[in-house]
Amino acid sequence: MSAVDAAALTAWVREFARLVHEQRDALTQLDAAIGDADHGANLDRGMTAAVAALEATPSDDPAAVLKTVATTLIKTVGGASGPLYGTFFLRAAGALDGDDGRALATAVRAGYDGVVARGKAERGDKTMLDALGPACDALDEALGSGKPLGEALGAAAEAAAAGRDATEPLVARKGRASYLGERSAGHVDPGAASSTLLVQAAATALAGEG
Amino acid sequence: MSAVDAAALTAWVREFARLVHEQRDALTQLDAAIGDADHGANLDRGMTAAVAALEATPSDDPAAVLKTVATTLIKTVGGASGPLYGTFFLRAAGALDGDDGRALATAVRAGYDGVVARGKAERGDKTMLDALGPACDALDEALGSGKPLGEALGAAAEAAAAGRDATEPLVARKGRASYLGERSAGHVDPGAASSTLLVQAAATALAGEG
Amino acid sequence: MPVGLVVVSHSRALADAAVELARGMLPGRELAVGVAAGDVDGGLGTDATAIADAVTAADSGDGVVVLMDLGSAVLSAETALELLDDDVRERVVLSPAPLVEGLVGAAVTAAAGADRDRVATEALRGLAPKQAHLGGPAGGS
Amino acid sequence: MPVGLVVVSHSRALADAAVELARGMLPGRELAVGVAAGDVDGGLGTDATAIADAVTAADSGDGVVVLMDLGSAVLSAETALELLDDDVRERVVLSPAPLVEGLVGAAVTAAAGADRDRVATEALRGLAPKQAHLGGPAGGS
Ligand SMILES: Nc1ncnc2c1ncn2[C@@H]1O[C@H](COP(=O)(O)OP(=O)(O)O)[C@@H](O)[C@H]1O
Ligand SMILES: Nc1ncnc2c1ncn2[C@@H]1O[C@H](COP(=O)(O)OP(=O)(O)O)[C@@H](O)[C@H]1O
Ligand SMILES: [Mg+2]
Ligand SMILES: [Mg+2]
Ligand SMILES: [Mg+2]
Ligand SMILES: [Mg+2]
Repeated sequence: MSAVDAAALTAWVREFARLVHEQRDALTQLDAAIGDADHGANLDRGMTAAVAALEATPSDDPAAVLKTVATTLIKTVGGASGPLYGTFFLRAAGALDGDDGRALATAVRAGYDGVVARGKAERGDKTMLDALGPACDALDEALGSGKPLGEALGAAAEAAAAGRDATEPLVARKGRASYLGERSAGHVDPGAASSTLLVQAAATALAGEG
Repeated sequence: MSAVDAAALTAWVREFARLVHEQRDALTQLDAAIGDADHGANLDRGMTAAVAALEATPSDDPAAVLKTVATTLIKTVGGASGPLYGTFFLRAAGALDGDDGRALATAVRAGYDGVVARGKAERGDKTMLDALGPACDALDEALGSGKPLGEALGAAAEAAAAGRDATEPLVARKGRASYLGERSAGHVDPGAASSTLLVQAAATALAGEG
Repeated sequence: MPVGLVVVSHSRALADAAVELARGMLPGRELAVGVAAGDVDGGLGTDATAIADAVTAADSGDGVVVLMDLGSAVLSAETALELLDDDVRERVVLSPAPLVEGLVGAAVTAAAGADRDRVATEALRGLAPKQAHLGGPAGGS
Repeated sequence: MPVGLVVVSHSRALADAAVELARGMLPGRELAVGVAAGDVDGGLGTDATAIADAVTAADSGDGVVVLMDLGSAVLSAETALELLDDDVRERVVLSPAPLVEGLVGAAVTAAAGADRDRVATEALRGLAPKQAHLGGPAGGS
């Protein structure tokens, strides 16, 4: 049976980068409605750099892969999503212990907790937490009930997408969009949309692992 | 008997400008010790411009003379002494009513009150008030006891100089020098020094008037 | 017309950069922010006549909120009030808000069409998110 | 050695101008202020790795007080703490003070040789003179 090793994590990162690049304009459109119209550009720049960094210094150490992504995003994204996704990957790297689905779930949960600690947002504040949180819960639940990783990640991706869609009516209470107050309602949060891509990328790239 | 008219006030302003220019480096030295080493340069620039403005648009209206000095100082001084001396001349212009010594004293008192209102300092805070305040008091007192204007202005100039000297041991509580806290003690306040020149200029230029 | 905003600073570069930052919060939305900064020669300093001109230009009848850096910028802004016409003066608020954080709060609120008192209130709240995030005014690392 | 200071801003121009203003309060006195501002391309943004580098460079053993503008600058500064060595991190204070007014207060105090807690306290007091002059946080014109 194959494993959630450095190669698998690298594949996940590459798939996320591919999706972000593909959805770049859509993400930026979402940010134009309630932010400063740069989320797609920010994250595409960051993930392109992350893939380049992994190619420049490939590693067999799964934690090192995640750490490289973290520092690259922190350095290159510029906006709020830089330190937030950076913290996600940094904490995930620190928590990664093992190469099975459980280890991945633990790492991802630590990453999520890191975003909570960093951004001090709660679910319902119309942020990336609204997609990442349900995804972590679904992943834990599916693995806990004995589902294989591929299936569990599929459930996580569905939960993320549902959480993303559910941000539409919400009023933003964190980040730049919160300056809009009530006028932020009626639009999907860009960070929730990109986080959904992150989980979907895992479902695609890691389906056969762990 | 001659009067405190536009020509007399212009002579006062010119004499003040001359003294400031002469003492420019000394004033800047004082400011170097407890400020940012620009008071002489600030005020010399301002008073040179004020004299030039009076030459460019001479006026027979005494209040207009003071108003021109006010707006020129406000525009050209740059530092705290700009709005403060500007307010002094602006309020003096507004209060000037008549051309005798009493009218001058009333105008100067209004100017002083304007500096108090603008800067919200008190006597003893190590500012220009420590020279201007005693000068106003001495002027009022001397005129009140029937002294001629020349003598009264002489007394005012002496009071200003004494007030200036008395700022040396004080700790600054207003303006830039207040950032130094206790370390502002042991130096004469530059604004008290320049204010003393203002009163001395009046004693010289207006001695024979009113 | 939105409430006018004027930034008063000793430094032209500081004022311009603060305005650029505030505009960055509002892509695609128009926001006029007046600047009166630097002394007559472009050095560090303030000029009450320039402030009065900027306030007059920024006022479209709904008033102006003025943000200042510190020290003599405040004195100059107050002196500028004396130079204004009475009707304009009554519509001006000199805000004790922090320059940068207050400007961002004020700009976002003004762009949303709020009235002068609301804009001034939001300017004063400009520090709140940073303080809340870092654990209050007494907060540390 | 004085306490180190670092200015974190979305805008390089804003940070540089704020530092210039603070230095203007201290003619003739040396004061090193680190700047970590702008994104990698010089646009508006922050970079936690640059902040971590600036903090490390500013620390001479007596610690560092970091002033930030707002929003993601705060997130990046916090993220920078995670990138620092443990011993340096313990000496860093992320200040909720207003960027410009706090920097001036901190700079004057640091230049006078005060310790880190004192510098951080004075940063927080940076708004006090303006608020007192204009009549408190609720004050108007
Ligand atoms: N405090 C926070 N906690 C969690 N997520 C946040 C927070 N602040 C912002 N975000 C997320 O970041 C996204 C915006 O990212 P981006 O546009 O790249 O940054 P910026 O707002 O600085 O331009 C938002 O859509 C939101 O999901
Ligand atoms: N609030 C105040 N009230 C009265 N006088 C003040 C006040 N603040 C500063 N001053 C005076 O201004 C002088 C400094 O003027 P100047 O050096 O031209 O301005 P700056 O301090 O802006 O460089 C001080 O010496 C003091 O006498
Ligand atoms: Mg954005
Ligand atoms: Mg942005
Ligand atoms: Mg000075
Ligand atoms: Mg000066």
